[in-house]
Amino acid sequence: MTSQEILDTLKSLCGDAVLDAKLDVLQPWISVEPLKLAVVAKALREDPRLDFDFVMCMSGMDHNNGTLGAVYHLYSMTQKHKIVIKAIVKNEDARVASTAAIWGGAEWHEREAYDMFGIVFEGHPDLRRILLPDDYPGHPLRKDFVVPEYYNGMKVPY
Amino acid sequence: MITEPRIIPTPYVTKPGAIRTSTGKTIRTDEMIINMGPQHPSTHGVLRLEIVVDGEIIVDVIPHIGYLHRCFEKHAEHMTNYQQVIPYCDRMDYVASMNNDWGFALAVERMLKIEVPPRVEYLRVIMAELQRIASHLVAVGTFGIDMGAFTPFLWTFRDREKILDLFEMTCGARLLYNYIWIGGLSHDVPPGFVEKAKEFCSYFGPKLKEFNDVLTYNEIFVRRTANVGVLPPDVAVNFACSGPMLRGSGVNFDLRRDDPYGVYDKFEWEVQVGKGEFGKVGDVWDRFIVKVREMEQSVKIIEQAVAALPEGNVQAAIPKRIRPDAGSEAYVRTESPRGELGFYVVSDGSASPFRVKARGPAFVNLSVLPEISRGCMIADLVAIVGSADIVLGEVDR
Amino acid sequence: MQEYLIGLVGEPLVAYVLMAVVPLVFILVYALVTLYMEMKVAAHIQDRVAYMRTGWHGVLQPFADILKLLQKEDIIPAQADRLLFTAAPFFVFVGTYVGFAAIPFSSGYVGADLNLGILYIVAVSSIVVAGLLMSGWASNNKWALLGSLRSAAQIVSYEIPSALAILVAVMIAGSLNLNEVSKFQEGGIFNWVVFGGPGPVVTKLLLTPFTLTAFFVLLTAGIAEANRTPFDLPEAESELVQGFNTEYSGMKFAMFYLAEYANMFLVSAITVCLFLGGWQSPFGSFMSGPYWGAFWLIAKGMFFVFVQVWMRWTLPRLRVDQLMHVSWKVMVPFMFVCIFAVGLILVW
Amino acid sequence: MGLLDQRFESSNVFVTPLENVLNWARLSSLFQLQFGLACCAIEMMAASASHFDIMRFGVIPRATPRQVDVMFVAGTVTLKMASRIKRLYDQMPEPRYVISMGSCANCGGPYWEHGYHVLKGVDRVIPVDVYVPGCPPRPEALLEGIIKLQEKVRRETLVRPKALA
Repeated sequence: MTSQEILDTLKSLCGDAVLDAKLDVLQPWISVEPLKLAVVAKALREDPRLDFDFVMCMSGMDHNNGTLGAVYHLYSMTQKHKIVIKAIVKNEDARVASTAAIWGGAEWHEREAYDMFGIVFEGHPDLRRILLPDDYPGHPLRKDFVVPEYYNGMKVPY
Repeated sequence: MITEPRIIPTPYVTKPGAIRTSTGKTIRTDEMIINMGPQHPSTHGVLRLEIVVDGEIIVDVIPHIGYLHRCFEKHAEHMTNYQQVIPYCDRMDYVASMNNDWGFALAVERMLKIEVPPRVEYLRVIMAELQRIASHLVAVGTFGIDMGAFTPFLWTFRDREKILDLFEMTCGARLLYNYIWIGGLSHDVPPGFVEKAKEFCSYFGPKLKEFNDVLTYNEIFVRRTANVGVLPPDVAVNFACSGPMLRGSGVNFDLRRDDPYGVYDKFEWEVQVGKGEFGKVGDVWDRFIVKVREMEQSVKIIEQAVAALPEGNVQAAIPKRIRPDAGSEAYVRTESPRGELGFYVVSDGSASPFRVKARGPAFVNLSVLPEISRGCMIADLVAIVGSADIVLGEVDR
Repeated sequence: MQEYLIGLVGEPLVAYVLMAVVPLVFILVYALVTLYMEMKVAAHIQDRVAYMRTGWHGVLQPFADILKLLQKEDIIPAQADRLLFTAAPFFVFVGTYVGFAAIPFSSGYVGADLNLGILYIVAVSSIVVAGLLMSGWASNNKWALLGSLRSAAQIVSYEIPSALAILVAVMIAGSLNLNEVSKFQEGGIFNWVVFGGPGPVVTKLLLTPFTLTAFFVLLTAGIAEANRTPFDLPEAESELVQGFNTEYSGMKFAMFYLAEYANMFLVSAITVCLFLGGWQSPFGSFMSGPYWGAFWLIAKGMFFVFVQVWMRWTLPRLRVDQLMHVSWKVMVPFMFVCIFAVGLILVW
Repeated sequence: MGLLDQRFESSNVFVTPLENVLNWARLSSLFQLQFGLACCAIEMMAASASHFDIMRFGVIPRATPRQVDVMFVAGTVTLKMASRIKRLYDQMPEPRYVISMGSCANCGGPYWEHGYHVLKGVDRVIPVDVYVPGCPPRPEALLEGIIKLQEKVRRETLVRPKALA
């Protein structure tokens, strides 16, 4: 399927969730409503024409303009097509619906995005920090992150 | 004064169980939580597994990672140019540096739409395949240690030294090379490289047979690994497993063939999949044998690539200051020895990347561990972790 | 030798102590040699050289190891059971050491010439199990606990096939005294129990398949009792860190090490005494006598120690359930068949 | 504290040979904690493999900290790992030594500037005897580090320091 067909199919399945799309770039992407991401994911996974069963990558983003993003790179092992799904949220209300129940592979990626950017994935089964210690201050990949001077009595900066 | 970190307990409550004896009495048993790692001989680095066991049977596994989180993505954002990110890619998956360099370089090249000269493509394939053999040698060797056989590990490291010699004569480094650059290579291979590479190919075949004799087809080894940690294909795809982990489950998927990059389409080689020769498809032995057979295939590719190595430049014409267009982004995936290695690079038009996300194959492959290790024994867990071939540098980045 | 010593020193008690010291000295010397040998054999299997810096080709390395372990701080973990923690290594070592009492090193020397020698060895080696359980429990470490439980299960299970295999030799030799069993196998290599013992050729030919089986079972079960690869589950490094000795440091750890090496020789010596002629020369009366006897027993014993080392650096390790499977479902039925057949042949 | 350490008030004709023998034993039998952190761990494994064979120096890997003499801190020490390393060090019996292998363990290495989760040098949590530079150090460099450590051990004394007398 071409990306235009994917967009059309997705719109027909859950048109109210699709916000924006850009198809004339290197890797076409579709932007969706953050809190309806789970619905979109279910459609993408279960519709036999789309059949996106493989989460290549899921990244958090800080756009440095007061918004955060969750970017899903999806691939279909059967249909051999790719698409990028973006969910953009405000810094102060960073809530995205979790897709961990649909794609097992997204579970740890979402934990990582929570750890690094503070994006809360609603409905995630086990949303704890994954890489950093539980009591680490702040979310380090946010652009406004300041390195703490001390962590548990250990000096952090050089 | 260094204080202990505050830890949020994992959401697991041990449940009392009961064993019914032959006389009809019940004996109450308790589950026990054991911490395996971060310092444990078979966690391959600093992985910590919180395992809940009932006797020797594993009830649940909770992996804790991040003991080697070295802030790769933060460093990538703060470098003054794209080229400076490459050494950090080296250090990400330190057992397969060449493949990591290639992954990042390819991502930036796709963003800039650069075509690299043919000699570069061939040399990259040669380096990547040599690195794949070296990486798989570490994987199968340390897996031998996990199974209690120490000698195969030393044999594989002996053969790995031959590959490291080749790398050393190329770029002077043994482990972290910084050899594959954006738009080309740091420099050409030295004279005599081709002969030595051919010599290695002919040296390696008999050694691999020797290794198979002592470990792969050993009766004890086969019994330890067959039917253990079976990963069904649908679970493997759902958890986005890749590389030998996915192919071991019988899914015929290799990015070198299915999402082509480099010049892999010019060579004769086959994708190896697990066939369940001694047990169910997708068991530990299948994942192991896929790695061993991939080494044979890599030797085949190297032989062909060395024979067809074209002359020419080793650096494409690239702008002095690499500045992809603002807002342009690329997710490029390559087949590292552990599986799908992806780099998601976003540019804001400046000379340094706006965001780099590395998708480590080992990170994703590890996330399936709790699914496949429930109900097995502690010794099996060690086998499963070993067969997943994790490199903590890449899991934690 | 006992009478000679009593005559020499006059006092029986001193003579007994001297008698008892002989195996101890032997164990210490043997452990040093085997420590060195193990690493060098391993190195040759693995294409390297191992110890090179202490003396000629590193021959002084075992001394350095022991001297260093002597200097190490002796740690008892805060939450450990101090009494049991301290006692455990001694139990393990003593359990092995007392087994040496009944081994006839030559026709002239046997520590205690017991009528029930082999039965005594089988009995006292159970003390080792108690020691291992104590070490695992007292360490208050989960890996140690798992390791000690594994080793208890393993040793108890493998005592059954080994006892049955011993029974085969005992039936043929007609004695439980190891010295008597050794004497019984006089007259060269083909009179050894492994080839059916001295007797008519037909009996020998009929017995040989069963005695060979019993011999291999005894050797394998012995390796399992000594916790060596492929049965080294109690201290399985890649699974249980160091198993039961995880929390032990310094000399207490050295005691475990010593006991392991002593046990390796003990199981080899039992096998040799029962099946391979003990101190008998393989060439009949040529090169025999009390001194040659000691040479032959130690040489044969060391050969099987070497075999254990060789196996350790070649084979992977079994899993717990497979270990139990081998003992209960393979070895024990095989041995029952052997005993039955041997009994039948002997009666006939 | 090991046996006899600092038990003598002054050096004399008996103490010196004893010192020599005991130090010889210590330096030629250095059991190593089998424990790697990052890239350097691969070079550490290469050093213990056939080609470089660290066992020539009497270095044997042991899996438990209770039985080791020397810990190679081979790789980047992160904040999450630092407290674990300190605990491992505390579990080692005296006399104990630490070799810091690689730039990361020495000073943070390439992660010194933006490493928000990297400890800039393991010597901020445990004392280090020998620093081996390199990123990663070659196995030969690690062997050199062991020789340096042996030189250090050779100079150790059983005599109590003057300040403590």
